[in-house]
Amino acid sequence: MIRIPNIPESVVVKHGPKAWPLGLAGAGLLIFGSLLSWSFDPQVLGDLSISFNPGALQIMAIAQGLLAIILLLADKGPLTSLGQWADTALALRALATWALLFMAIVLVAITVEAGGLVNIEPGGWIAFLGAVLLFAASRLVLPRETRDLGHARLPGWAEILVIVALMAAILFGTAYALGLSDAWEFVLFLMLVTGVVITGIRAGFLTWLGHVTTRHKHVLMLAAFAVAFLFPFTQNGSDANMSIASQVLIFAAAAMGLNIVVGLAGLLDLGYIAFLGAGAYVGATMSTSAFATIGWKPPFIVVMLVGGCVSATLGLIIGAPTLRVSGDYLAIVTLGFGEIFRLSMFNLDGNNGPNLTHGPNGVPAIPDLTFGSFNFGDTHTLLGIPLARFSNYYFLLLVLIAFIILVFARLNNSRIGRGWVAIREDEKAAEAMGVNVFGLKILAFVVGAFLAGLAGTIKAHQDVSVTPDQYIFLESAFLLAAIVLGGMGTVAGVLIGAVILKLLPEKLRFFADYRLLLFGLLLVLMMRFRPEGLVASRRRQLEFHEADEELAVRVEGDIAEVVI
Amino acid sequence: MTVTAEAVAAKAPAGVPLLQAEGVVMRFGGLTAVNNVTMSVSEGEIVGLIGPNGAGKTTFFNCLTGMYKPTEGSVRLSGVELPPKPRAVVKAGMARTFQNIRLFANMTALENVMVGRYCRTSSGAFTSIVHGPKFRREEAETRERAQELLDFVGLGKSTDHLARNMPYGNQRRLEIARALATDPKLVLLDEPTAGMNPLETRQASDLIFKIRDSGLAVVVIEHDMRFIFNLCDRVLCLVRGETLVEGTPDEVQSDPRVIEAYIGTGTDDEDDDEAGDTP
Amino acid sequence: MDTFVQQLVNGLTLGSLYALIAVGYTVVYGILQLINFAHGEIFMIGAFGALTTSLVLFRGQTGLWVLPFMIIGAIIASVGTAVLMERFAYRPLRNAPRLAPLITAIGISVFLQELVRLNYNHLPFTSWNPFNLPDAKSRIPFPQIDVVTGPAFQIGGVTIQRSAIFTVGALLMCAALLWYFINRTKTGRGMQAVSQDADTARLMGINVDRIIVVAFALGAVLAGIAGVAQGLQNNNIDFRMGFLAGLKAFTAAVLGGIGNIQGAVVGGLVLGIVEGMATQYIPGQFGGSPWKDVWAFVLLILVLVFRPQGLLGAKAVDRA
Amino acid sequence: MHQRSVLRVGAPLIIAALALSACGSRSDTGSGSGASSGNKIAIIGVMAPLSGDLSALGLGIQHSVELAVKEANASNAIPGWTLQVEPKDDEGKPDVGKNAATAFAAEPNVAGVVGNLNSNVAQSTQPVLATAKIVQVSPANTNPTLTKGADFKTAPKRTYDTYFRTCTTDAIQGPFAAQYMFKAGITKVATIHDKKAYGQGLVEAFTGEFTKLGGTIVDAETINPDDSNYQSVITKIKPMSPQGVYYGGEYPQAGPLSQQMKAAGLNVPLMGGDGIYDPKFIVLGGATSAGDLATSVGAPTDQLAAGKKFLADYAAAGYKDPAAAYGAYSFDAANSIINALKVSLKGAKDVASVRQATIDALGKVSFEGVTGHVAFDQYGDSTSRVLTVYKVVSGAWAPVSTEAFK
Repeated sequence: MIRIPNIPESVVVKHGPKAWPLGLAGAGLLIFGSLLSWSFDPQVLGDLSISFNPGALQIMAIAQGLLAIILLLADKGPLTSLGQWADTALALRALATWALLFMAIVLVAITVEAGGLVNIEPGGWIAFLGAVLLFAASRLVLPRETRDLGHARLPGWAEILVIVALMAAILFGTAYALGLSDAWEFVLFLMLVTGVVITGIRAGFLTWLGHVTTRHKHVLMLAAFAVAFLFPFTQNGSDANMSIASQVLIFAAAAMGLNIVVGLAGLLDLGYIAFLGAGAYVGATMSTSAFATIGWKPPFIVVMLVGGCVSATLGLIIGAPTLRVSGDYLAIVTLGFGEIFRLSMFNLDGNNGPNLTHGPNGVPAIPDLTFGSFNFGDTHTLLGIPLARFSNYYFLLLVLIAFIILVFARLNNSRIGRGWVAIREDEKAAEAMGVNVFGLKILAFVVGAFLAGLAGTIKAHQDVSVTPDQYIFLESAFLLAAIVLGGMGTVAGVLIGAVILKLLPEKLRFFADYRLLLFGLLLVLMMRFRPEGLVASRRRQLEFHEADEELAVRVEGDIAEVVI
Repeated sequence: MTVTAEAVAAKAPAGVPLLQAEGVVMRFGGLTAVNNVTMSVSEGEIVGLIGPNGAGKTTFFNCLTGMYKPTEGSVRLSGVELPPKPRAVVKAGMARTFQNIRLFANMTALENVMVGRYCRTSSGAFTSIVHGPKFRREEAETRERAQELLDFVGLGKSTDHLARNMPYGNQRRLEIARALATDPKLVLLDEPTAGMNPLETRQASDLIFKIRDSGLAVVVIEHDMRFIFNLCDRVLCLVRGETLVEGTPDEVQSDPRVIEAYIGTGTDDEDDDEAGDTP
Repeated sequence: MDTFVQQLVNGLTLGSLYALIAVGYTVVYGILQLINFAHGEIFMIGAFGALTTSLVLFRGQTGLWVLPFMIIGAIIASVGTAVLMERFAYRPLRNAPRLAPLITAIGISVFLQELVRLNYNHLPFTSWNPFNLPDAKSRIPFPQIDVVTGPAFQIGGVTIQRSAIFTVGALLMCAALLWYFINRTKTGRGMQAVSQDADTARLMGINVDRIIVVAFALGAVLAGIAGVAQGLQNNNIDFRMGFLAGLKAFTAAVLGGIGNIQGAVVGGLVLGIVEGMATQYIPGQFGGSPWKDVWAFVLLILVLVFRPQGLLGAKAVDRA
Repeated sequence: MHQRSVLRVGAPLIIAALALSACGSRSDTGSGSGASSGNKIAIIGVMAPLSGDLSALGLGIQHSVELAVKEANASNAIPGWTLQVEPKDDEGKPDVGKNAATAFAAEPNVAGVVGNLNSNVAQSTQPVLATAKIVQVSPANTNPTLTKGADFKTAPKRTYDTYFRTCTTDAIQGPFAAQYMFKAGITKVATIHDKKAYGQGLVEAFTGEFTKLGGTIVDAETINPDDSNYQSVITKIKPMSPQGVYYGGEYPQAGPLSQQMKAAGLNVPLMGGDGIYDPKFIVLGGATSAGDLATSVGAPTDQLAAGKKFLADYAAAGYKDPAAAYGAYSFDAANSIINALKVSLKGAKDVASVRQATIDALGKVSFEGVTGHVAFDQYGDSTSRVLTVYKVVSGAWAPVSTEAFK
């Protein structure tokens, strides 16, 4: 987030009254400019060259302008009833900053893509000027006292409607973003979303939303799953995005399992990918692939359970040293186990040890799953929309994720979850209070490993082949990063982290080579500035900010661990 | 209102003291921190443990509660020998507080006490996930009991406060509530009034009496002589890891050796043995 | 017998390398109780520093006199990286929960690898490469030095490579200098004081921040020398070389007793010999070089579980 | 192109989405203008590692395909059609490769795909493209199971009829090397491989032929490709005093292995397959690599007239990255697809409807490529059996003999 120093008080007082008209003018210009043509070149950025027929980016700019007008009118004008709840001044500042940034990048994009500043038509300049004016105005608006949003209530049906609308927006936003093939458009769309979200945070809308969602937790859950369920139907039979989406789900499932170990029990596991790998190898070697090495071919549901149990057994073995070692040492032990797993899979090829895994070549040609007459490889048509291979796996994985979330949330809100928190807080005291420290740690490993094993068996079929180099240390680090980035111990955080880490590289191909570099940098910066992650569990946030008394007081009201 | 456990373990045979520590020796390398200390506590008794800094009081506590494995000697509760494992000790009916408060700082008061119920509940992972009948029953019981204990120690209104945000005195009370949540027959309090003002100290002694009155035995480590002599039925004075005197408050108070120990050794040991808490 | 001696020599050479790197883990751990997971990358950067020195200043020269310059180049690169890393990544996290520095270390590790891989031979987003440095995306040959990398010595049936002599010699010299530094200099004694009790040392007027920087730098010096040694021995370096070497060196440090400098040296040598012997003497399907890393990690886990204080450590370790 | 479908479903549900529908239709008209002179578009996809440590090879593949397509468009090879190249990065990873393949499968204009570089990536992309009936020609996969199935030695069975390759498999190179070594008077050989399909396959094929000829394999070892120090393996081999070492694997390991072998006093030639036939091998192997041997498929590119022309054209096209090891094969792979499209696209109204015809036509192509004669057998493997042995002479690979494998 860019911080812009505040304008001196005297200037604000002197020019404050001008802010409102100036802001309206800016927003108006932004909208008007966006209706005009931005670029002479119709080839770039999805054609922005036709006046009064705005392209996608222009619509985004108009949306920002409209939002700014709403905020201005809430500050002074017909919408003041809204203004007494929302912190319009702060929101406007955020919005204006991002709008300005948005327009600046648009101009850069046109310049770069079309080759030269000359390609920008007056419309582009007008919109940019509007953004500048809006920005200037926003710096002059004075913040006001607002009422506590905890008391802001709408009728129940309206609140539910808000949740549904929000979920629908997420659904179509995601589908739209995935459909963008141009990296500039994608980045600009992300900027729009970020800008709007930050505006929402500043306005207090998200706080209010937090209250609303706690009031209607089940609606939120249902809506979220409905959205996830509906997603394949927006793809119109194309499997390209579903392939990515199903990978995100597998990654998220594994990350969620790891979150039990790291986020809840507070044990750092650097070899977690081995559990996913164990499941995948079980799935592969017990499949009907010609390369499978195990003769027993039970129904898939049995294979899943076997995979889960094999993983859980490994988890038990890896967890056993927790009796003796803890902290960093444990992390290294798990790292060692991860390497042992990978090397063993690499070596068990008949040359060095029994032939179980075909060594580095892995087990390829794993057939698609079939449940009865339902073959996951086929395209099925539902409601007139064809759903191809990856959509089928997507639905299966969605069920798995739902199950994992259930396990995660329920364990967290039980006696066991309290035990884990106690261990994280003060292991010695927890033990002195009769908490079964060792047992709970082992349990975390076993449950986490079991869930990853389940995901692994599906991954084997979804991926068609299983090879040892899919289960290297870097993958464990990625899983961990998803948790760290999203927020330890929260479900939403992990989902967001998984989406960011798996989706962005696919969409931002021009970063391809710098991806890992940025990933490393991101980890360092996150630990430095926001160690609790984007969606922080309240308690985790406190743990990472031991000295922050203010935060502790602020958080006290809603500590009752809302995991969603 | 009662805080006693509902028949946690079989009642001790008549005549056998509740807690019996015999010949407890604790050596760290060449240093003998506790040397052949014997102590017994009967039901409903409040026993004080005094001694100058570094006398081995907290180390002795750690030996009793299984945090340390005594080099020699045995600890029996209701006649049953306790293994040197904190969890087993708590389960058998002995709970403690810490000299420097060790609450779960980022949990609320209620959650802290609920953790204390851990060893008296047994819902496993499965029933927790499916919200089986056992889970629901135990969860409701745990919550109810925890609230009851908060009321008992006078924190009924701080249920949802974070432990780290609570005032010092209340943290001490919360720690006691957490210990009581394990349904003990005996609680060990390590300097429950350290750093308290006279008013808080009086409230603390009221609370200890209240605990005793509900049928529990209490062992207290304290520096505040007046507090201890008012409170205790019996006092044990440790000096350099050994028992110097044992007797009624009056006896101990008037024993010249105790006075000498306090005056004579007051300066040579600055560190209390809490530092050795995590070896 | 010849084979046994030969594997012993191989093991000692490998072990010396591990030992040189392991000292870095141990010194930092002794003072900060921090596992500097990114130390392996310091070793890698050292090797690249030496390579750069040789290519930029002495391209084509193979005389022995180049070697000291290469070592100096390696040390400058590795120490510079280590000090920057301490200052900007670890220092702000001094009081954070222990998870934070460990994740930071993973981040640094990935970052440094990628930085070398992508930007070794040009500045970011440009193709400016004035010294015509090679592309670091795959293995790069390491410069050969006449006396140090010539044909091997043959003693009976045992082959002793010149680079092996260099590696073992470097370890001996470094160990001696390190001993002198720790026990005979003011800074060294300051380090000992800080590792005993940082707060007390601070009260005694010791600049703890400076000591920590010195610890990082000290580890980096040895890692830089190890980088040169590995380059001379394997004849090639790549941006990935730090990960496995770092992990093995950490194993060595734990094996010897982390926090204990003699332990790191002994641990390194033991680990190297175990690897050599495991390749030769573990019979059946689970023997041979494919499994030697597995045995090394099994050894690590066994040591951590059954003797967490390591071979030479006396104090029980309980770090949460 | 997805955004339109999104909106078709979404519009009834969210009024706001109406606004987006405008841009949905606009961008479609926009992209149509990319084609010139009313020709229809057929896309040839490229799947290769375009980033990461294998990107040098991957970019060579991409540019060689681009060159082939550029030449085809220039000569109007398929009347009424314009070919386009669409590269997608597989990062050398199976799951990323699968995403790329799925994206190709979703595009109706994709006529064929050149790729992948790595056999294990191809294992993941094969079924995806096969389901969509898109032909795939790999310039670099040498794993026999890709074409002949799990029991390729005993019961070969075509796995996916959409999959072809222009390079040869390990089953030919290994015996060819064995024959050469045996003829050169080397009868005691130690083998080492990196356990990957390529290396292991080479060594197995080599061993079979070599022992059949009467030679002895004195020791068989494996290494871990992540390692860079092979001292322990060399120590095991040396007492067996082999006259040569056959290595199955690639140059990043083979170069240092050669150097370390010689430094340890094992002064015998190291021989390998086309995986080590790369200038980098010599750079890594140092001066002592002189005398090391490698086999490679086809006659030397710079000796065939067509090969010389390819290299000259490639240089003239001014691509930033060199053609690298698989450039020539990729060029031939692209041309084999183009040749097949010449047959199948004739009179076709769109690409998607003639995919089966393209598969059939590709099986029958036969032309002189830059690596020699290009044609495929019933499994989809290249029929080219001409191989060349190269030797390191004064710091460069020099061809010593070119023969057809019998």
